[in-house]
Amino acid sequence: MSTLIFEQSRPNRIAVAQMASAVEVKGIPAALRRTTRPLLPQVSEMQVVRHYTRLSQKNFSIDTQFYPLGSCTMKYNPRVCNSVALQPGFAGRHPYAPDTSGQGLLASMYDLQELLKEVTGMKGVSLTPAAGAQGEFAGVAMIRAYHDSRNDTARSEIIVPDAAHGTNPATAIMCGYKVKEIPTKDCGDIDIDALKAAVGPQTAGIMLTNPSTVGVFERNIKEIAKIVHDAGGLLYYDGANLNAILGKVRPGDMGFDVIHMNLHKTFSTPHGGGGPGAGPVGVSGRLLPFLPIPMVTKEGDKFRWLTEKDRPESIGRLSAFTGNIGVLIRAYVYARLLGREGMERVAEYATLNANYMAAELQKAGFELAYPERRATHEFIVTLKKEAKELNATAMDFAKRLLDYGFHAPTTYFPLMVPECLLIEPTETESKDVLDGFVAAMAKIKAEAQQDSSLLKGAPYTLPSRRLDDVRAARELDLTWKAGNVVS
Amino acid sequence: MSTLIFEQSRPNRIAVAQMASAVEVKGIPAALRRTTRPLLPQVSEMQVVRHYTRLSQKNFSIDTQFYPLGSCTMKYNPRVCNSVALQPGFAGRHPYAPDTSGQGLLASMYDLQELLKEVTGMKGVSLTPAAGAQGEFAGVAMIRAYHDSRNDTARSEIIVPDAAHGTNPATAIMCGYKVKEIPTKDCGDIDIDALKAAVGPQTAGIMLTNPSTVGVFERNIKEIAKIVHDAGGLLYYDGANLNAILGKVRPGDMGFDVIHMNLHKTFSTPHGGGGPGAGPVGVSGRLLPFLPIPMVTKEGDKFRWLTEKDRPESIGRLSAFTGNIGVLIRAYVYARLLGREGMERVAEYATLNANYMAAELQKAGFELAYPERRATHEFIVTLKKEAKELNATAMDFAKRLLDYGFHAPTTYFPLMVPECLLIEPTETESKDVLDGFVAAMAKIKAEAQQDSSLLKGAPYTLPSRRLDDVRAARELDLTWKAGNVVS
Amino acid sequence: MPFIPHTEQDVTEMLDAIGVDSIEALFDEIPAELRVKGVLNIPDGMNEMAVARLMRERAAGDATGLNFIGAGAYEHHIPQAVWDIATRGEFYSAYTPYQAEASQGTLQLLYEYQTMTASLNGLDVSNASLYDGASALSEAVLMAVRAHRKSKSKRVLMPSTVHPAYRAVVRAVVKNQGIEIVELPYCAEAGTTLISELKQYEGQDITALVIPQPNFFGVLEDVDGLTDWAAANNAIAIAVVNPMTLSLLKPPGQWGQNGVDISCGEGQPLGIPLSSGGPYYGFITCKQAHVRQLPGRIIGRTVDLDGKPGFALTLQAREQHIRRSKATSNICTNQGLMVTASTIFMSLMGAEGLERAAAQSISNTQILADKLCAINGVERVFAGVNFHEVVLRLPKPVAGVLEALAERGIYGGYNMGTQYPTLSDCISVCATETKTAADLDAYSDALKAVLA
Amino acid sequence: MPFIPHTEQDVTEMLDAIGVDSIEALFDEIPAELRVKGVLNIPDGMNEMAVARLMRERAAGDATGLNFIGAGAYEHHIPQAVWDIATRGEFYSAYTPYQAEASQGTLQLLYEYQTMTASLNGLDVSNASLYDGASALSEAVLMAVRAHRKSKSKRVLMPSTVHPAYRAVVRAVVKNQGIEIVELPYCAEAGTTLISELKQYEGQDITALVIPQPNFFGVLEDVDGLTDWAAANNAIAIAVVNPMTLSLLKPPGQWGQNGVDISCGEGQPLGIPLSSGGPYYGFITCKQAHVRQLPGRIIGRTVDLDGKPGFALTLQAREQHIRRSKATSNICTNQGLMVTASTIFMSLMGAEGLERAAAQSISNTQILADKLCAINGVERVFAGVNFHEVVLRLPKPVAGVLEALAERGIYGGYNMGTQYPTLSDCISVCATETKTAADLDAYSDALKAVLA
Ligand SMILES: Cc1ncc(COP(=O)(O)O)c(C=O)c1O
Ligand SMILES: Cc1ncc(COP(=O)(O)O)c(C=O)c1O
Repeated sequence: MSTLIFEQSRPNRIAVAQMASAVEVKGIPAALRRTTRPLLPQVSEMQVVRHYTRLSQKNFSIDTQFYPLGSCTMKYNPRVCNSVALQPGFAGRHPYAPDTSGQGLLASMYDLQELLKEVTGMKGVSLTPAAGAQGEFAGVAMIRAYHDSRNDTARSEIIVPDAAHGTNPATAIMCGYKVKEIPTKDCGDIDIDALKAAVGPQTAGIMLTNPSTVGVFERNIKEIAKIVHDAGGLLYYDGANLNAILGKVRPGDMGFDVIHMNLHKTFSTPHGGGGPGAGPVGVSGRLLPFLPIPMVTKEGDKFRWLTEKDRPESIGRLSAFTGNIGVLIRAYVYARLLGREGMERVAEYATLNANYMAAELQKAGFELAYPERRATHEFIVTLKKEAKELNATAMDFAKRLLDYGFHAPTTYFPLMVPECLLIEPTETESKDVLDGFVAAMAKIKAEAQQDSSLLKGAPYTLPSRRLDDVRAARELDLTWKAGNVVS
Repeated sequence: MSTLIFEQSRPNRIAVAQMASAVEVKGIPAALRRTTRPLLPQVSEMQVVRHYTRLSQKNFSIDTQFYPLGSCTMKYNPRVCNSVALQPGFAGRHPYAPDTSGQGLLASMYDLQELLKEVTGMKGVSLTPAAGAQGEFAGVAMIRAYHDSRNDTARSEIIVPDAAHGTNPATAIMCGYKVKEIPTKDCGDIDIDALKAAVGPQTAGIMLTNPSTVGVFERNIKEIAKIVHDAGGLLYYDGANLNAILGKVRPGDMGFDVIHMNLHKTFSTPHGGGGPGAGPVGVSGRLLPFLPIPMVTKEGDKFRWLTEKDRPESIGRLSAFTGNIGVLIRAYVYARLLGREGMERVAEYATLNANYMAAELQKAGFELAYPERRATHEFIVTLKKEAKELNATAMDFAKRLLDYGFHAPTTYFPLMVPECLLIEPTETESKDVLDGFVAAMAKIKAEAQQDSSLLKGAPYTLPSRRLDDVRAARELDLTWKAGNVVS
Repeated sequence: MPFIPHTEQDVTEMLDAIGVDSIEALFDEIPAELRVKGVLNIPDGMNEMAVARLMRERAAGDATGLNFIGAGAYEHHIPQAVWDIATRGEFYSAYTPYQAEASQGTLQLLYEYQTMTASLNGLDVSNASLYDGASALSEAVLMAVRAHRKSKSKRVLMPSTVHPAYRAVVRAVVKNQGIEIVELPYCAEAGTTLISELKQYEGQDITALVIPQPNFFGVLEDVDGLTDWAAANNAIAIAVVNPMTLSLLKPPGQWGQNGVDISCGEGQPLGIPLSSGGPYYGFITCKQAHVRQLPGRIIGRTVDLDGKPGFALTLQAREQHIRRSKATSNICTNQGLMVTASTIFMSLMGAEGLERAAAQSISNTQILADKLCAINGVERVFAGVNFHEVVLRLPKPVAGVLEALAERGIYGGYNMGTQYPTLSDCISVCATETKTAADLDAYSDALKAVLA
Repeated sequence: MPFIPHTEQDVTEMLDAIGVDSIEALFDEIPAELRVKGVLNIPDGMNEMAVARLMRERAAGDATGLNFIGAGAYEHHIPQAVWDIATRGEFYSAYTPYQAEASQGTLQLLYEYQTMTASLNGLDVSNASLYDGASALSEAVLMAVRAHRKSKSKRVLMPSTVHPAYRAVVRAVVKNQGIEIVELPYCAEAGTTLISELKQYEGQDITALVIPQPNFFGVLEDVDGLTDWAAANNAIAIAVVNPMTLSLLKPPGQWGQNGVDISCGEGQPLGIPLSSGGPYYGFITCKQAHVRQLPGRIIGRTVDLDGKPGFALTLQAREQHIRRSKATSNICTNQGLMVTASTIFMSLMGAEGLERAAAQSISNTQILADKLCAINGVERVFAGVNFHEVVLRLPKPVAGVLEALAERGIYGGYNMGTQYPTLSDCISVCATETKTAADLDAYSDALKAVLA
């Protein structure tokens, strides 16, 4: 741990160059005034720069390490996307400034809507959701609005495969639905019989990721679509894995009624240590009226935001203003850099990388969770053998990988594959890096064979040794108080 | 060592997003064409970003560490100075674009000239020199031009104290002068008798730094000025240490005829791992005609560059265009942030920090080179005792300090103080940091008392252990050739 | 191929290793009839030079005026260091700190953020962000419903002085969970929520009361009275506040006798650019007792194997990736980078910096309002105490006036009529510390001209 | 106090430790009569917000036109990553890498730079930069004089096709060391330096011959012939080249039978913004035999105590801080950050990127020249082969035409008359890869209008 910024604070120190001149506050009754200052540090500008620069160096990131976090699509984030978004014309514009003062921005947002429609095969797109989960909320809320609009109000269930991301069931609940889980078969496809048994007049819809989170393409998607549609339900597409199929298959063509896209994955906007993302939603024709606002429309050669007035059946607003515009600009720039051909290649090389790594890891003696299947843009290694025979768990491998300079893959997700590593290399990594990762995995296994306690102690070379999660949750220490020292 | 960028290269890999579209080259005769490609890496954009981001992390810098390098004034470089300079209106402007297209820039350069005149007490300033040494060249060339203009051509010598920075004698030579060295007395002041003995009709001038590079203010400066002036010589002021006296004393008032300022020191423009700097020169009235071009003038409310035509007696041009404009903008922004009061405080707090450290180090048992004197903005510790008694040299202390997270002070300069550390904390460091450094020095001394071989092996925690300079010079390896592996 | 590093030789070797002939073969599990036919109707790729120029040209015409709009998004000075550091690759291109040991930078920063934010709100704990102020309020309402087990009504009282868009978002988010949002009228004279209006709900089962400060009119509410009312009536008190104003205003944790239970709001004023509406970030803080109902990520301090302190995500059992359908919220990706910037911002400004920015904004708005009210027919609408925003009545139709001002390079304010029919002749105006005396004059001159 | 972190308490404690009463007391060794009387006549400090706004307003009006000027500074596309990385604090705010172990980032980068630059020039070694192209040429001349021990004349032949400002700088720098610069005329028809003109110097003691490629007219010189002439006449051959063009042109190390001895030039085209003239950087490369005469810093690869490879400054015994008056040059601070950017630039572009940028620039300039020459009275001046710059004769006074073009938002070229009286009706024009077809049309339309 670095010294906390608070511990560097001294009374009455200020970063003068950042201060407005001091004026007296008039007119605010004493009863409404603050009497003690908040705990913000009193430090110089250089102290701040130094502290946070040094903290930054403690992170692994795409700009510094291979980061094959499955389901997260950690690909290169082009720097120009950032500089474009930070231009004063974009970054300095107030959300309620007149549309006439934002035609350049609105044109870009309109273009992005159109582009995403084409890429997904959907009929309409709203850019407003701030991340995947909010996109899911919008999507399921639209499913509900659709059924409600038809007075089909008995539909109370959303079907979710057991492999689904946690946001799927959580979202269904937020939309007032019950969740019905269906199992995934050993081959990685959904259990069609279970699905058939699950659907009925209570079915509002199903939420699917395809390729699914187990890293395979759901081959029976057409049949699934038919079963659900026949039962009167709608199909929701969780677009977290769109990177795998960009330019190859389109959710709209697979029969999905509504989708979200994680632009912070497929469209390479940075993850920023946890966000912001952008989770635009796309819909088929029948859900068009329900799209969340605002959306951009083009009238002649002018662009404007559509609001409640224009779209009375909309499920409404998901954020106070327009969603994560700055992220959407970055995604748009990325899309224009790629263009048609570039976009089609994304899926190809992401898939090539994943299948290559899967093949090489298998050769190195690791067990694939779905060895009979093609990997998509990601794949799963299960370390259940290593856990049992060597006492080396997925967690141990993950932590030891850090010592070798690789970020760990996603661990313990999806939940039904024991001791799993979900590995997603993305298309922007070179063969050398993949080879380096495979070699590290092999070396770690060899280490475990020698002495598995070595792995239990990992990592050794990072700013912290392995951290005690249990204690973190048991002895909650969520804010610094002068004097709260951990020992 | 990180893998070299060349070792990451693969045939025919390119960063497509950066490529102009390929067009055929027509009309250039084969005899003039290149036949084999230069050794530039073939890497992806992400590889470049990752490689150089990671390399950057291997540096100590002001933004990450205390960097008390004497004579170098490593103070905080405000980030806004950089962003201002990189604005398209400034950074995108061609040097030969019409002056009318650069009035904002020229206004700033004019203001900076005026401001530097005021701060130094000189009558005219030219901003063009690219660094201190080029400023010195300009200054001594002006001294020569002055004597020449008076047909006073027998003056062939420049006097330089032995404590002077190496650029001083090197510059004198470049201007065709001989160098006469005079000694520094034990108290740190110049040996006046030696000076008196040295001056004569052959004396073109003297180059002085005040405060000098031993970290004390030359108390006899008025007398020195008189001696040199009486002999017909001129006084050159090396402004590397201006930080110590900003707002307190002005070289012009001390009697100097010509000075340079290191804006990358006193005016906080970043050192950039070795440059660029800016070394504007200022002159007294009699040297005005000789200032190097270009300079900015104001005519009515318009600004323009002065050229050869305007200034026929100028010593001429030192760079193809205008000097380091981008650096000058940063210095100007810094000056405006500080303003009058801020500037006067620079010297005060730089001096306070130096004297405090000197006092604390002395208390910790270290020997000051000039214990009877006030420290200016820097001071010297001599480790000759430690070297002799503990076999712990200045170099050993320097390297071990790195392990404690502090950049080393300047070592072995000035040359005449044995085993010296020239320590310059600058005004932007807090007391805590200074205390931390003093504690580290004490700890290192204790380590040396225990076992001095520990120090010889330092550093231990950096990307490299101690590097073999001798081998570097003996077995020159200055460029990578496929296969040249060091072992 | 942009951003794809593969050479032909790499591809050949990789296909060999996999044992297929072509990349195409890797897609053989996708039913043929589903494959994209032909090519996508998407423009050709452009190089960075061309895209940058296109976007430079597009940005050049945008947002060229002086901004006097507030209404939930505030233009404050942002030190250059803030985004220089936040966009360093190590912050910018990292993921959520799941591998704690490889994310100590982000984690420590977030712990510092939680500390600052909790303290600013005068409450015990903070999460590590939500999407924006409106989504934070929605989550606060859901949280209150979860936390208040005894209340069965799921009725939440919502003053109409809360930002209209926030109310719209809350409606959109909670409507499917059987939660009833009851809107409270405001006092047309004072521009505040009157406690007397709450009388009718006394003795009823009210789950929560939302309390904005300052409210959407820029007016200060009687937060002590409202908070005490909530306590007296067994309702959870939810504050929705502008964090910049908390440098001067009593923090929600100290409102009334016992403080509010939950305080949330929009983080944008703390170092986040206006950006046409986002990305911003929502913050949410609460009393320790409610920590397990807090949605989103939370960072805790713990120790490593060597006993040295370090940081990790904690209380993950509340979150969707562990708890799935029983999670406190579906939020996963949050607004991490914004919080990164905001933490740097708060560190640079310190309490004094926030105070000064807020005080200057109050003063500038006051001066501007006085100037504008000196123009014939322009007048203040509400008698309440304003912070840095004020509602003014205009003698001419608002839309036309704002348009005419925009043509003069002044974005003059928010058109209140779009959300409050009774205020259809009103705008709300805000002048932060970024405005100089000359700017204020420019506005009043322009308005004079437009109204003449 | 801007950037000063001291609290009052700190100051008190520190003064106590020193044993003085006031900070003022620390200046007691300065003679009182020298102390600044009163206060400096300098404006009050401004906060960052105000300075940034002032400078934004100043920059807003600058450089708003399309640039078609070359003449030694070339507008090429610079990938965003270049300066994003170069301005990371660890590069930006570090000093010269004197402590090698704490500077491996900068040192390895410089070693990579040296490799790239030497290879681009086809020579053995490179230093780590000089101030700019003109200072590099000056140092090259001084170096030649030092290296060529046998030559006593100190006479250097300098084609007048070398950039006029470079020649001015060389004169200013070498004039006090008894070096004679002899200017060679150029062929008015071809725009090149004729070997026949050198005839008169054969058999004389010539220290060095400077050879520009492309020359200031954008024309390619007979570099093989000139280099061989130098070799045949025992003169050191010094190339002065544009490194961007070396992606396509034969490198100086391969000119003639044995290549030049020294090659130098301006690094600006490789990733450095135009910036009104600086900071740029000068590069200088040479044959291994001359390495000890090379001025400036040089980085070498070596090993550390564990035998692992690492980098350090080397051959410091040539430098002023060690060698003092016997140093190869007085240069100390160089242009490190520019070289940092340039190395990142070269890595991103690779050989192919440079080739394409150069080829597009040639093509654009060609197209533009054809368009302009289609206008009545506009014509090419020289018959030689152009690279990406061309001298054109205009039918109207040049200064007025350039001014009129500037008013139309076109910076139309360099006024040749300022340096070449016989070309007083000429401009030199350059259209790099940054220019689109529409830009070229915009220029020719504007010129048509101006000349009409
Ligand atoms: C499969 C899947 N679905 C949904 C999400 C949720 O997206 P977000 O984190 O943007 O809310 C994620 C990402 O974390 C995911 O991997
Ligand atoms: C005392 C002194 N004089 C002159 C110089 C030379 O300045 P520059 O490095 O800017 O050429 C320096 C700095 O290195 C110095 O410390």
